[in-house]
Amino acid sequence: MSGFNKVVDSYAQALAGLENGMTVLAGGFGLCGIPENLIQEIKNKGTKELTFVSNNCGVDGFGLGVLLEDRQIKKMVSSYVGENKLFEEQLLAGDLEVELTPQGTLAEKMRAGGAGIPAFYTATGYGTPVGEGKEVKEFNGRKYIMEESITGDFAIVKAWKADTYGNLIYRHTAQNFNPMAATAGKITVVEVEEIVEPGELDPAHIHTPGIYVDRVILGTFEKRIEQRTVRTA
Amino acid sequence: MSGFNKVVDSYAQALAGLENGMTVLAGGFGLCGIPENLIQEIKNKGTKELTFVSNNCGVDGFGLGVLLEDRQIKKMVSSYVGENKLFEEQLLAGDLEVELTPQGTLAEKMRAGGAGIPAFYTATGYGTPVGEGKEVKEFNGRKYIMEESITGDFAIVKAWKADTYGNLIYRHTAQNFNPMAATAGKITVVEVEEIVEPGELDPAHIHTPGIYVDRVILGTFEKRIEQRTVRTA
Amino acid sequence: MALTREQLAQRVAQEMQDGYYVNLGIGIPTLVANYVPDGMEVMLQSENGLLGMGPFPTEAELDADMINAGKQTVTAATGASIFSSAESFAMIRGGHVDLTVLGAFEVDVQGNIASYMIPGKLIKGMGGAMDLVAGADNIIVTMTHASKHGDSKLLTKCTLPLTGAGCIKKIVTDLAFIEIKDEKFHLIERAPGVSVKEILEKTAGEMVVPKDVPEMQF
Amino acid sequence: MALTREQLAQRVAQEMQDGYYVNLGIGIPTLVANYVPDGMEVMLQSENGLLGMGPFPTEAELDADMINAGKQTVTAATGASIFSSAESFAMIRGGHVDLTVLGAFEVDVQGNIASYMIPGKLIKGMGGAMDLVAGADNIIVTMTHASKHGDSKLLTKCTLPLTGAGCIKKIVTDLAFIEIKDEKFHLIERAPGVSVKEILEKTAGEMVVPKDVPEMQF
Repeated sequence: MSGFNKVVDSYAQALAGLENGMTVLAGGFGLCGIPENLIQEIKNKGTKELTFVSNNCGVDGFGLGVLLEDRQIKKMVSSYVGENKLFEEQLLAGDLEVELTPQGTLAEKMRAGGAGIPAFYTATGYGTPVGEGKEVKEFNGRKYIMEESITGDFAIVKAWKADTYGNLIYRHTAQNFNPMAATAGKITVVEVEEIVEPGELDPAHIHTPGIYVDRVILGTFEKRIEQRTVRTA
Repeated sequence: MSGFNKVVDSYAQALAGLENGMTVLAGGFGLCGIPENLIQEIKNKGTKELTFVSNNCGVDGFGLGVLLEDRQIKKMVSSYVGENKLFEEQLLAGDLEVELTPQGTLAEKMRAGGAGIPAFYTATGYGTPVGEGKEVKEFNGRKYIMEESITGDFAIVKAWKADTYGNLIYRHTAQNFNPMAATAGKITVVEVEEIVEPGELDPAHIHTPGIYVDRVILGTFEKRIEQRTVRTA
Repeated sequence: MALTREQLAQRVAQEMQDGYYVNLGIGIPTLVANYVPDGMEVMLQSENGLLGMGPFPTEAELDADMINAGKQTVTAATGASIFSSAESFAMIRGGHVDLTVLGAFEVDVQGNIASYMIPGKLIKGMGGAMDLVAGADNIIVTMTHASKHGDSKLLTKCTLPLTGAGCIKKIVTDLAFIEIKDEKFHLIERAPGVSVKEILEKTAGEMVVPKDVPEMQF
Repeated sequence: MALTREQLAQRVAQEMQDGYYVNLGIGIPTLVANYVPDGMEVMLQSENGLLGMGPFPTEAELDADMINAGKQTVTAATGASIFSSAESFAMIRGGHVDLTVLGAFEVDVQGNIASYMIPGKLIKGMGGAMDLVAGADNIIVTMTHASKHGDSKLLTKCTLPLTGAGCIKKIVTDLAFIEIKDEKFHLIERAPGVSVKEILEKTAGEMVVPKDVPEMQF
C-alpha cells in the first residue's frame, strides 16, 4: 500500500490488528448487505470477547450467527435479535449480553460517532425502558433523552463497488447501516464485489468517501435471502 | 398538483404563503448553488423582517445581497458575511442583526432540525465567543457545548435535476448546504435546471428524496462566479 | 361481526390521503398496501432505507440486495429513492412520514403504546418501532380489541413496558375505530354488526360514546 | 532571513505524509499544495464539500458549480468525491482529516488560537475555522512571527477572542518551527540565518530553547 491505495490481498491482512475484547461495528440489515467474508475471517481467527454493534445478529449458521458457535461474542448492541436458537440459548444462560437500542437511535449513534458528535437528544425511547437512567431535557415543550455516540475499534462493511482509494458505492437496500459503520471505525475494512480504478466512480454519487476507509478487499458473496417473497409474473 | 407531482408553474406559486417575519433557510455557499430566482421572487414580493439562515449573504446586487436593498432581512444566521458594502452599512447602523455560527455547526444544526434532533454536542466553539452562555458537558475528558437545531418556515433550495416527485440531484459543489436546508423547511421549495419524469433518476443516487420537497420549479440561472481562477491549458 | 384482518387493513387504508408517504409495520399493517383507494397515490417508506417500495419481485426480478424492513424481497417503485438507515430515520424522526401504521399489545388512554416486549418471554427488540412512534404525528395502531383470553388491550394504563409515551391518537381494532383525546378513548365507529355494548365490555379504559356511533363503511 | 510566503508553505509541506487527507486554509496555507514532496500523494479536502481538489480549471473547464472553500473555481482530482456541507464537517469534526493548515492572528502557550475577529473591526465570521481547529488532531498554524508593528503573535495568553481553545500544537512562522507542550513554546527549528536571540525577542510567551536549534532544511 502506498498513497491512497487501500486494497489488501487477503482476509488475514484485512483484519490484522483485531484483538480479543475489541468493539466491532458491522453493517447490514438482517442478512442484507452484511460483510459475510469478514465475519467468516473473524471466526477463523478465533478472536473472543467481542462487542458487536450491528442492527441484527444474523441467523443460525450465517452472518454474525456463526460467531456464536464458538462464543466469540460477549455483547451485542442491536435493535432486533434472536432470529436464531443459539443466540437465545446463550442469552438465557447469561453467556451473552444484549443492549437493545432503537433502530434509528442506533443508526444515529454510529453517524454521530463518525461525525465527532459525542451525544444528541432524541424523543425516541423517552418514557420507555430505553430512556431509563438517561438524561432528559425539554425542548419546545417536549421531552427528549440524551443518547451518546458509538465508535468501534474496527468497522466491517460490505459495499458493492470501491475504487482503490476506498470510495464506495452500495447496491440497493444493501446500503442500510454500512455507511455509518464505515465512518465510525478506528480501522474501517470494506469487502466489495468489484474494485475499479479511481475516476471510474462519479464523484457526485459516491456514498462513502475514501477518507473513512482504511482497507478494501475483493470478495465473493453468497447473499443468502432471509424472507424469499415473490409474485407470479 | 395531485399525488406526488410537486411541480409548480410560477415563482409566485412557489413562494405562496411566505409572510413577513418568517424564517427562511437558504442553500448555497458563496454564490455557488444559490436559489437565484427564488431570492429574486422574495425581492419582488417585498416580504420583510425575514430571518435568513444561510452560510453567506451574497454580494452587492446578487444572491441574498439583493434583499438588503429594501431592508427585507432582519437577521442573518451565517458563518461568514460582509462580502458586500450594504451589509456592512446596515450592520453598523444596527438595522441588521447577525448570529455568527461556525460553518460545520450551522450545517449540523440544519441537518438536526430536519432529522428531529433538537440538540447535539460539539467541541466546535468551546472556549470561544460562540460557546458563551451555552451548556457545557464533558465526554471522555473533553468539553463540548450544546447546540440547538434549526428549522425554518420555508427552505429555498437550488438543485440540478428533479423528477416531478421532488427527488433531487445536485451538481458538483453546488450541493453544499442545499440538502440540509431541504430537510428543515416546513415548506421546501426547490428551483432546478431540469425536470425529468419519475424513474429517470437512479434511486441509489438521489441526493434528496422527494419526501422533503413540497414544490419544484424550473428556472434559468446566471450562476455568477465570485472568484474566477483559471490556469493556462 | 368482528373485522377480518383484511377488513382491518381496509379500514385503516381509508385514513390515507393522496400524496401520503406511509410507513407500514409488519403483520396487518403490511396488508394496508393492498387497499389504497382507487385514484389515490401513496408512497411506502421502508425503514431499512427505501422510499417507494414496490410489489414483491417476480422470480426473474428477485434480488437479495432489495428487501424491506420485514426482510422480505421487494422491488422499488417508479420514483423510488434508496438511502442509509441514518437518512431513513432522519425522515422518520423528523416527522416527514405522513402516516405510520403499526400493531400493539396494549394502548392506554394517555396514548401510551406497548408493542415490543412481554416480560418473561424472550425480548427480541424494538427494531424501528420506538423511532416510528416518537417521530410520527399521525399514527394508527391496528390490533384486535381484546386478547385471545378476552382481556382488553385498551387500558387505563399500559401494564407492559412502553414503546412510546403519549404518542397514539388513533386505533383501529377488529371492533371499532377509536380516537384518544383528553386522556379518554372516544368511540368513533363500530364494526358492522358490533354493538356499542360489546365494545364497552371489551374496553378497560374510560371510553366516551356519542349518541350515534356509525358503522364502518367499506 | 525571515522566510518568504513560499518558503513558509514549503516548510509546512514537509510535515505532510504520503496518503494524507489535508485541509488547507486561505492565504499562505493554500500555497502548501504547490510543495507536496515528490513521490508523495496527498488529497485536499475543501470544506464546502469536495475531497480531492484539483488545480484551477482551464478556460474550457471553468464551471461556476465547482468551487473551493475560498470560492475560487477549481477542478476535481481523479478519485474525488463531492458531498454536502454536513458530510464535509462530519469528516472534519470526526477527526478524519489528517492535517489542517491555517493562519492565525495569535497563538498562546496553552494552544489557544485567535484567528477570526479583531474587536472594533467589522466581524465577518469564522467560516469553518472553529470546526477545523476543534476537529483536527494535527494542526499547523502558519503566520508571521510578529505583526507589522513588531508585536509578537506568540503569547502567554491570547488577547483576541478565540477560534479554539487548547488545540494548537505546531506553528510555522517566518522565523521558526515551534511546538507547544506543557504550556510552553518549544523552539524546534529556526529559519536559515535567523538567530535564536531574534526569535526570543519576538516571542512573548515562555519558550524552551534546546542547546542546539537546527536551521530548517529546504
